[in-house]
Amino acid sequence: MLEPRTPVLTTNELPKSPLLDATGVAKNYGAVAALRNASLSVLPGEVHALMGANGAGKSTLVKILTGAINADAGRILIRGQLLDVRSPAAARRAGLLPVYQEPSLIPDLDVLSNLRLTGTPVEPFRAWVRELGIPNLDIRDTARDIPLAILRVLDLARALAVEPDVLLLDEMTAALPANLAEKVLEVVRRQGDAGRSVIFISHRFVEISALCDRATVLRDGSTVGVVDIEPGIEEKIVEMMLGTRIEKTRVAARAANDVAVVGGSRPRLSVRNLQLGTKLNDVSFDLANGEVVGVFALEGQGQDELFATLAGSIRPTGGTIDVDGAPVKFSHPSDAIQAGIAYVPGDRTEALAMQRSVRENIALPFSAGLRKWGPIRMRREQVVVSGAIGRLQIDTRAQGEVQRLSGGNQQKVTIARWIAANARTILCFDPTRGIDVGTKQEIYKLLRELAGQGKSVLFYTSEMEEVQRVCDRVIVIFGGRVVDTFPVEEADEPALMRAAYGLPRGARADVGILADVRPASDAEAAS
Amino acid sequence: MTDIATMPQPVSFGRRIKRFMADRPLIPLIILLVILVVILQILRPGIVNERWLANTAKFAIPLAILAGCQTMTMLTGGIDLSVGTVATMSAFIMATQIVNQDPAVAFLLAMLPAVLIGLVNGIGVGVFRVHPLIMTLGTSLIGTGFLQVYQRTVIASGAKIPDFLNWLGTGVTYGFPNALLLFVPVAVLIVFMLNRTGFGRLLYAVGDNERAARLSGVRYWQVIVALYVLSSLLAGITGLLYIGLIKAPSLSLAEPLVLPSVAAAVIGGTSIFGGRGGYTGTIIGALILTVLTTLLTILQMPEGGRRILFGFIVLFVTAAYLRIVEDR
Amino acid sequence: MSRFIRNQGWVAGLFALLIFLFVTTKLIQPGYGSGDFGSLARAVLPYAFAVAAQTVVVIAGGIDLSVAAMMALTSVTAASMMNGASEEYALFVVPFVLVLGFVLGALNGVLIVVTRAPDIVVTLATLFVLQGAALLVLGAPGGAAAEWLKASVIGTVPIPGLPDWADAWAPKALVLLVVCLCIIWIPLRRSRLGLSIYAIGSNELAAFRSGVPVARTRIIAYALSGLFAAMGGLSLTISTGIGAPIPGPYLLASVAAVVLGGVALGGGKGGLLGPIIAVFVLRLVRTDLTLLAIDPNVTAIIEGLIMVAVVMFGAFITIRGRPVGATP
Amino acid sequence: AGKYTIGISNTVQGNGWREEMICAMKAQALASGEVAKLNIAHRNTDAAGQLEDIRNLISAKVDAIVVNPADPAGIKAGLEEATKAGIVVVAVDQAVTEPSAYIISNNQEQYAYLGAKWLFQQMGGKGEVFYMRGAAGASADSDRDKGFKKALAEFPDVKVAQEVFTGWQQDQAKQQILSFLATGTPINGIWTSGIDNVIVDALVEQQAPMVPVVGADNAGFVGQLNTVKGLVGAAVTNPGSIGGAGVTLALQILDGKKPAQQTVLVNPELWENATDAGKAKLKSAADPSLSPEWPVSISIPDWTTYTKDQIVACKGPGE
Ligand SMILES: Nc1ncnc2c1ncn2[C@@H]1O[C@H](COP(=O)(O)OP(=O)(O)OP(=O)(O)O)[C@@H](O)[C@H]1O
Ligand SMILES: Nc1ncnc2c1ncn2[C@@H]1O[C@H](COP(=O)(O)OP(=O)(O)OP(=O)(O)O)[C@@H](O)[C@H]1O
Ligand SMILES: [Mg+2]
Ligand SMILES: [Mg+2]
Repeated sequence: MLEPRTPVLTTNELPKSPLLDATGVAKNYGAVAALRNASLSVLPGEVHALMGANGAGKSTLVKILTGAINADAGRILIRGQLLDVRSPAAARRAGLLPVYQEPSLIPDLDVLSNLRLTGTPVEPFRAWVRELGIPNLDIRDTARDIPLAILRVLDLARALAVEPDVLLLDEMTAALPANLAEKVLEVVRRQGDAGRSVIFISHRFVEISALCDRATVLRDGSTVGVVDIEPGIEEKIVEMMLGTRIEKTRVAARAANDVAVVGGSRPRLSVRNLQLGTKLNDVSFDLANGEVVGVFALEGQGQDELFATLAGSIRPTGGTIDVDGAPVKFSHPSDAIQAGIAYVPGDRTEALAMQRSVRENIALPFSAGLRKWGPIRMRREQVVVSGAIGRLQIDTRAQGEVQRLSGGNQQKVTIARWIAANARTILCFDPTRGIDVGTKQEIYKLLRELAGQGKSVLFYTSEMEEVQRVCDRVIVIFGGRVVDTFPVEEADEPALMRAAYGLPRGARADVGILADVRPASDAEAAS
Repeated sequence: MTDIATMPQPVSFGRRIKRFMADRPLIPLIILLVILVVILQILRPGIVNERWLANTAKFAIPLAILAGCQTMTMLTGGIDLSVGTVATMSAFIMATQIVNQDPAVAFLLAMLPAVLIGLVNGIGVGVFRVHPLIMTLGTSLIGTGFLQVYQRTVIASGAKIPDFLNWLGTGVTYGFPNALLLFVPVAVLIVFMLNRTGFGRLLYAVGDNERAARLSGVRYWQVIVALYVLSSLLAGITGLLYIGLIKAPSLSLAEPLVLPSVAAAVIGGTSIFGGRGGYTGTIIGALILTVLTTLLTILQMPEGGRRILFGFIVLFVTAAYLRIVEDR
Repeated sequence: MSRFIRNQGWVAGLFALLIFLFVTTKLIQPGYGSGDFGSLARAVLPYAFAVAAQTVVVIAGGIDLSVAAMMALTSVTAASMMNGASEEYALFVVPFVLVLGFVLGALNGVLIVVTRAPDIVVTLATLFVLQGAALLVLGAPGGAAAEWLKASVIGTVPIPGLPDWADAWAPKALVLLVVCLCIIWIPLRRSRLGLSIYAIGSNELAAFRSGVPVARTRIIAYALSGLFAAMGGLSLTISTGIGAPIPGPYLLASVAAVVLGGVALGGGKGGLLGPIIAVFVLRLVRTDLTLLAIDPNVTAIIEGLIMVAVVMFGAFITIRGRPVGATP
Repeated sequence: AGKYTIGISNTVQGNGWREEMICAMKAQALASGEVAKLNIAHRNTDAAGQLEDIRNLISAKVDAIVVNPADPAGIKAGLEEATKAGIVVVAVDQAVTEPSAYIISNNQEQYAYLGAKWLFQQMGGKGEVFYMRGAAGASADSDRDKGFKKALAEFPDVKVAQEVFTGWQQDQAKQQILSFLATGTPINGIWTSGIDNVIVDALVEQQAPMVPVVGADNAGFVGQLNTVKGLVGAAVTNPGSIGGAGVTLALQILDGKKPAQQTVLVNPELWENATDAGKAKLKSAADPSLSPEWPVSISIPDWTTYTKDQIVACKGPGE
C-alpha cells in the first residue's frame, strides 16, 4: 500500500504563508472556559494534527473555525484575509469543511436528500464512498438506519465531494473498525498530497505518526506548542498534552492458570450456538470469572448484535446463554443486569441522559427496579458516585448536564455507571472511543483491576493494540461466527487481521499503513 | 488529567445577578409574579388584601395540581390531556352518588374512572407506544361520552355537594384557604418525589433518553403506567376539590383548566420534550396565570383587547424568564 | 418494495381503511351517492386546511396551537370585508386574506425565533391574540361572502373526456382542495426549502451544522402554516357565508389527524397525504355514525375508541415489524 | 309505532340547558307516538360542522330536521338543501335566515330586556350593575346584549360597572365574581346570562352585601331565590323544553297542519321574589330534584305533552 510518509514540511522551512491562521481564540460557557487562548496555523497541503486531552478544547476550536459556535475572542485569517464565520454555511463558502465528532447527517432524510440539502454533488460523493471502502451504499437509505461507523464515513465523503481547502476531521476514526479507518487514512493523506490542508484530531498516535506533518497541542483551552511529527516525538506530545509525564503502565495479561484460580472452574458466561437471524450464526465462547476476553472484528460482522443480545437488548433466535452454569433468557436489559451483566454501548448518545447531571447518570441503575422507586439514600449515592468519578477522573466542571461534557468525558460516564453499580460482568463495546492517552491507560488498568477482583469483561475494540494491552484471550468474529480464538501471546496483528478477513491462518492479509508504521512508533506502549 | 479549576475572572455585577438567578430559576419567576401583583394593585388600589389572596389561592390550587399532572407527564416527554375529563368525571360522580350512597362508597366510585383512565392511558403509552397526546385525547373523548351516558341515569336523583368538599373548596381558616390542607402535602409529595425518589429520577431519565434508561435496566412501561395512574388520581382528587369550590356539577366542569394547566407547567420551565423541569416552577406558573386572569377581569376594555393582552403577557413572561435563566 | 412499505405503508393502510369505510357507508345507506360524496368533500375542506397547516409545522419540529384561532380571524376578516361589497371586491379580498395569514403565521415564527420560547407557549399566546383580534373584527357571527365564492364549492367540475357520472364524483370542493394543496406542497416537497423544513424537524443541530438557515426555515414553516390556515378560514366563510369569531374545533382535530396520518409529533417524518386521508376517514366515520343514528353520547365514545385503536394498531405493527437490532 | 324519522342537530354539548333540550326532544318524540326513530347529531362544533351534520342527516333521509342553529345565517345553505330534498326544517331556540325553515324560538332579546328592566327598577333606576355576559362572539349572546342595552337606554342613571364574558362556564364566572368582589367596587345589581347559582354562592361565601341578581330559571338558582336569606332576585324563563316544542311543530307540519306563520316566538316570563305573588310562583316552580343546571320549566303548555318522568328519563323512541 502506501509508503510510510516522510514529513515534507517542517516548522523551520515555512515555504508558504499559512492557509488558515487562528490566534487568541477563547470561548466561555458560563463559568467553564472551553478555550482560553488557542492558536492554530495550517499550511497549504499540510495534514495538521490537533492534539489534547479530553476536554482540552479541540472540538470547540473546530466548531468555532467552522461557524457552528461563535468565539468570545480571537482572530481567524484564511489566506491572509480576516474571516468572520458566523454560520456553517459561511464557513463552507470560505472552503472550510468539518466532519464533527457527532454524525451530522439529518437522521430522517435519506442520503440523497442529505446531499441535496448541503448542495453536495452526487457523483463525486459516490466515488468517494467507494474509495472509502463502502462498495454498496444505497443512497435512498434513511440516515437513521445506517450504522454509526458508516455514517461517519458518509460524513467524510460528503465533505470531500465539495473539494474543500481545509478539511477538519474531529475524531473521524474513533468509531471506525480497522478496515474503514485504514481507508480514511489513505484518503486523507492523498488529500494532503493534492495540496489541500487537513486538520486531523485523533487520540491514536499511530494515526498521527502515519499521517500528519505537524501537530498543535492544546492543554486546558490554550495552545501549548506546535511540533513537527518525527519518530520519537510522541512522548513529548504526551507531556505537552497532560502537563506531566504519565506513569508507565504496561498492563500485562495474566497467565491462563491465574484465571482459573480466581474464577473457579465454571465459566461466568457461556454462550453456545447463539443465533440471531442472519446476523449471528452459531456463536460459541466462554468468559471466565476474572477474565478479559477481547472481541475483534471488522465493521458489521455481527459484533454489535452479539453485544446487544448478551445485554438483553435483543432476543436471540437460537442458542443458549448460561450464566454461572445456569441457563438464562433475557427479554429486557434489566434481566441481564439482574444477572450481573452490564453493557456499555459504543454510542454514548445511546447510554446517556444528556440533559441530566453526571451524578444522575451514574446513579441511574440504582433506581431502575420497581423496588428501588422509593426515597433515595442521597449520602450513600454521593459516596458511590464520587468514587466512580474519581476512579475514571471525569472532568466534572460542567457537571450540571452531561451534554456539556467533552466527548471523552461523556464516554467515561458510561463506564463509571457500572463501576458504581459494581457489576460482575461488563460488556464493553469500544469503551476507549475518543478517550485520550492518559485516560486510556487508566481504563486499561481499571479493566485489569476488575478482572483481578474476579469480575469478567467482554471487550470489543477497533484498535488492535488494545487487544494485546488488556485481554487474556481474543475471539475474532467474521460473518456472524467466531472464526478463531487466540491466547493473547499469539494475537499479533497480522494474525488478527487475517482472521478478521476470514482468511485461514498463515495467509497474508492486507494490513496496510498502520502495520507498516507500527514497529517504529508504538507510542502509547512506550510512554 | 485536566485540573478541576474554574476560571477566576472578574465578573460584572449584572452578570453575577444573572448567574445567581440562573442557578435559582424560581427567583425570577417569583419576581415576575410580584410585578403582576403590583400592577394589579396600581390599577385597583386596595384589591390586594387578605380576601383576595385567599381567593387567588383557591383558584390557583386546582390549576396547580392539574399542572402537576402535566409537569410529571411532560418530564417523560408526554402530556395528559385527559385530566380535565377525569376531574369532571370524579366531581360529577361524587356529586350525584353522594345523594344516596355512603360518602366512602361515593368517593371510591368517584375515583374509579380516574384509575381506569389512568391505567388505559398508561398501557396505551407505555406498552403500545401510542403518542400520549392522542392517547389522552382519545380517552378523554371516551370518558366524556361515558359521562354523558351516565348523566342520563342520574338526572332524576339530582346532585349534592358534600359539606366536607364545600368546606375544603371554599372555606377559609385564619385567612388561609382550607384547600391548602390538601395542596401543601400534595405539593411537598410531588417535589420530594421528583427530586429524591427513584421513581422521580426515572421520570427524568425516561423523558431524556428512553434507550439509555432501558440499557440501565429501566422497564419503560412500568414507569409510564405508574405515572399515568398517578396523574389521573391527582386529577380525580382535583375534581373533588374543584366541585367543592364551584358547587355546580356540570359536564364540562374542569375542561377549561386543561390548556392553562399545560401553560402553567411550560411557563414554570418544564420542557414539553421531556427531561427538564420541576414542580416548584409550575406552582408559580399557576399563580401567574390566576393573577393574570384577575388582572384582565377588572380591566375595562373590550373582550377582544383583553384576550390580546393576555396572549402578549403570557408570551412576555415566558420570554423574559427564559432570557434571565439561560446562561448564554 | 420494502422501502415503499416502510415509507408509505401507513398511508396505504389508511387509504385502505378509507375505502373500507366507503364500502361500509354504501352498505349502511345504499342510496349514498355522488351528492353525498360532495357533502363529505365540503365538510372535509376546513379540516383539511387546518391539518395541512398543522402538518407543516409539526414536520418542522414544532406545533401550532393557533391554527383554529387563525382560521377564525381570517374568516371574520374575509366575511366583514365582503359584507355589502361588490362581487368583484372579493377578487381582492381572497389574496388579501391569504397574505394576512401568511404574514401572521410568519409572525408566529419570528416570535418563536426571537423569544426562544417553546413553540407551544408562543402559539398558545398567539391563540389568544388572534382570538382577541377576531372578536375586535366581528363581535358576533356576521358578515357575508361573495356569491361566486360560495358557488366555488358547490357542484361538480366537468372534467373533459370523462362521462357525466364520473364528473359527478369530482365535487368542486375536492378539486379546490387538491389544487390548493398541490400548488404549494408539491414544489415545496421538491425544493431545498422543503428539505430544510424536514431537516430542522429531524435534528436541529445537525441541520444547522449542515448549513441550513434554521431560523429562516422555521419562520417560513410557520408562514406556510398561516397560509394554509387562511385557506381554512376562507373555506369556512365560503361554506357558511359568514364569519364567526369563536374558533371551531379545528385545533385538536388537526393534531389528531396529523398523528393518525403518520406524521411524528417531534418532527422530520411524514407527509401531507397521510393527514389528509386521515381527515377523510374521520369525517366519514362521523357520517356513518349519523347514518346509523347512533346515540349521540355513544358517538363520542366511538370516535375516541377509533382514534386510539388506529394509532395503537399502527404502533403495534411498528413494534412487531421492526428489523432486528433497530432502536427499541 | 311511529312513522317518521326526525333528525336533530345541536352544536353545544355538556351544558345543562342543551342537555335538557335534547331530553325534551326525545321525550316529546316518544310521547307523540308518531316518531319511529330519532337521529341525533349532538356535539361541540361550529356552523361549518353543523352544515356537515345537516348534510349527513339529509343523506340519512330523515323526514324532518330540528336544529338549534350555531348561527342564524351560517347554516342557510344546508337548510335550503334540506328543504329541496323535501325535508321539513324547524329551528329552535334561535332564528335562522333561511326563509323555508320554520322557527320556534325563545326570544333572546326579550329575555335580556325583561330581566334587565326588572333589575334596574329594583335598583331604583340608578346605580352600578355588574354585567356578566355569555360567550364572546356567540349569536345568542349578542342578541341578549341588544335586549340589555335597550333596557339600559331606558334607565340613564344606571351604569355598567364592569362587563365580563363568562363563556357560559361556571368556574370562570365564579372566579370573575370573586375577583370583582375583591376590588371592593360598590355595585347595586348583577345581571347574568344564565350562569347564576355560582354568583349567589360567591356572594354568600364572601359575606358580601346582597344585591339583586337576575339569572335564568335554572333549578339551582330558583332554589336559591326561595331559600337564601336576603337575596332579592329574578329568574327569567328560558325553557330548554323548546326542543320538545320544535319536535311537535315538525310533526304538525309533517301531518299537514302548517302553522299560520313561519315563526313562533315563545316569550319569556319573569319570576321574582320581591313580591308575594312572585314568591308563590317561584315556590311552585322550584324543583330540587332536578340537576341545578337544568331549567325548571321542563314543559311548555300547548307545545309539549310528555310527563316529567319522561323528560327526566331522557329516552327517545326505541330506546
Ligand atoms: N455547551 C457547553 N456548555 C458547557 N461547557 C461546555 C460546552 N461544550 C463544551 N464544554 C466544555 O468545554 C471544554 C472543552 O470541550 P471540547 O468538547 O472542546 O473538548 P475536546 O478537546 O474536544 O475533548 P474530547 O477529546 O473529549 O472530545 C470541556 O470542559 C467541556 O465540558
Ligand atoms: N441508591 C443508591 N445509591 C448509591 N449506591 C447504590 C444505591 N443503590 C445501590 N447502590 C450501590 O449499587 C451496588 C448494588 O447495590 P444493590 O442494593 O442493588 O445490591 P443488591 O445485590 O440488590 O443488594 P440487596 O439484595 O441487598 O438489595 C452497591 O455497590 C451499592 O452500593
Ligand atoms: Mg471533542
Ligand atoms: Mg438489591
